[in-house]
Amino acid sequence: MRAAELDLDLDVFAGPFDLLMAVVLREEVSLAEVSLGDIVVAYLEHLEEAGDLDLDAATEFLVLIASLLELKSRLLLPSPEEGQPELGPEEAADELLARMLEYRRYRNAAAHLSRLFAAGRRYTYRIAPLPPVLRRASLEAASQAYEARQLGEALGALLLVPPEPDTSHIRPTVSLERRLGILRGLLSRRGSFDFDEVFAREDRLTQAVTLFALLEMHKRGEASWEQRELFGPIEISPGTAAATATSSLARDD
Amino acid sequence: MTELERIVEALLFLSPEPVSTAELAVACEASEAEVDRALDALEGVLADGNRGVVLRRVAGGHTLAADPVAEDAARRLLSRPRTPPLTQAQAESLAIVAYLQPVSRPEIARIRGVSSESAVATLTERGLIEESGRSRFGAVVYRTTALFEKLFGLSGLDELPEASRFDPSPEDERELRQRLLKAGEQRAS
Amino acid sequence: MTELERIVEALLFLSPEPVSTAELAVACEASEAEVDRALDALEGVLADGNRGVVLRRVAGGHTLAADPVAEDAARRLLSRPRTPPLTQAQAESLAIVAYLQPVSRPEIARIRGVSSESAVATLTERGLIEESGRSRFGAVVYRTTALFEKLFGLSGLDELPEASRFDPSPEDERELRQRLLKAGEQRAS
Repeated sequence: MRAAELDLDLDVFAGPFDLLMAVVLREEVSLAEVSLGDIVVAYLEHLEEAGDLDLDAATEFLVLIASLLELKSRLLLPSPEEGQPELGPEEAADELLARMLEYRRYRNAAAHLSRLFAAGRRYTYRIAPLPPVLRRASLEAASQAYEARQLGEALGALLLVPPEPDTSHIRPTVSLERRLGILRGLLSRRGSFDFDEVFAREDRLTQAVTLFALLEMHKRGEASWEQRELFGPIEISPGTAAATATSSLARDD
Repeated sequence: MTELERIVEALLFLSPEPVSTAELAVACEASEAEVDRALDALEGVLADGNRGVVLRRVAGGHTLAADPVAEDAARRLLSRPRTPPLTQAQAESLAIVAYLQPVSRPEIARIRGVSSESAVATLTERGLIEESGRSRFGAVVYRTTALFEKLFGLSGLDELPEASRFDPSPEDERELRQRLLKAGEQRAS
Repeated sequence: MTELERIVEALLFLSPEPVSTAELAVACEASEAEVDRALDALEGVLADGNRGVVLRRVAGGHTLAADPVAEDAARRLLSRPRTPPLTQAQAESLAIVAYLQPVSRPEIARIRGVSSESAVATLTERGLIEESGRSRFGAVVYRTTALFEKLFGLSGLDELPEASRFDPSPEDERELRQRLLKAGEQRAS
């Protein structure tokens, strides 16, 4: 909790601490009548309840209470050491009065502005973009704003092909033989299967070698595949030769 | 409606900000006097209570606004939040800026007797005041904006009443003085 | 004018988008039949040639628009030629349209290697490119406009700088598209 929100219940004032500050500074409550000790006690009680010490809030409270103490001490004690001629009660009142009158002027003006605002905010204004025809330069009024060179440069950049990445340090570790073996095993165990379902989590190189193995098997009539739509699932199934191979295998068994 | 009146209405409809008579005259290729007559005619057609749209003379120009009769329906349709009213601190700070501009925050705080940091920050955020440079002592000074005039229905700052009109009456002043003197005597005793 | 007619007019005035009868009915807390009658009355008041603002019934509902009679004046008042520097995405998309026109948005995206929707939309809105029909596959194709040539100081498309000037190898015009597409694919891979 911020010190400003500290709830006070004093003889001359009840409410949050920051409101007390405000009314004291506006001289609506005389600081002479405010018991600062009670405020400190209230704050200590609050700290005890809260259980832990919020350093920021505590600092804020110290600064506020210190400035109140200073104000109050000035109010109660004559201050000859400042060397300024002491204001008589009448002069002090004059100075204070001038300040209060000035404040009242703007408090009344504020009331007037608040009335204007209450009336004005009932009107709603239109917030809409201009129609497109007004948002672009008109042909007659248009003059050169860009260089054609910019277009040529943009096109030139698009024509650039980046150099092939240097892959000499990567040694392929995917064996075509091994992929062929896996595919043959899958076809004999499952009959047909979805390519992505089985190989989607493999890296690109493995997928590519697997596809290459599939091509090889297709060429030999061991496998065929179907893709009903672009980018759709690829269904792999045994080829005609595979059927005979399997049946011959069955016969061998 | 004459063609000029129609064009003026269309321009006010399209323009997001209030438009001055001079700007309208240039756009319409007409004299300011002709534009003024067209504006008067338009104001008659759109007089309060006639239509859903009214002509407002604000912020040094002319603009169209939806009549308050549509206030609630507009909020339902556009789901724009209701403009929050001004707090006392904001209204006081705004009044000080409006009358004393350019004015610094310490000056606002001196007159109000309390720090006015958050009120000034909120008024700036709401676009009602803006920074307009620095004082001799390096403090940022503030002035009101065109949006302030638009939202408060002022055609210009000169439409604000004289500040002296808001001074307390001589009787109030006498009474204040009496109260202060009495308090001073108590303190002295 | 009835109060409902006034509110309907105010709502159409405020809304930047067309508003349907149903939306108006909800906002006005009235029945759709009542709103329809109000719209009919309003249409009579704002009939073409009467006023600076006209009521239009478009897809999605009803909207107010400035009468075309004010177009030239509106341009003089509001139209600031908007020619901010082109972003890289805009320059590339514009170059592709300029050199390959007519060209479709998917093609632009393939050459650039990234979706170019917002760049194409901005170029269209600024009037630098426009739709010029559909490709064999049904995609909208774009070409540059007369405004484009004027803003780039070109008296015709044949004044575009040779692409080969920006590329070391001499270029066959017909191969340009193929080379751009190939380069785009290689960049994307």
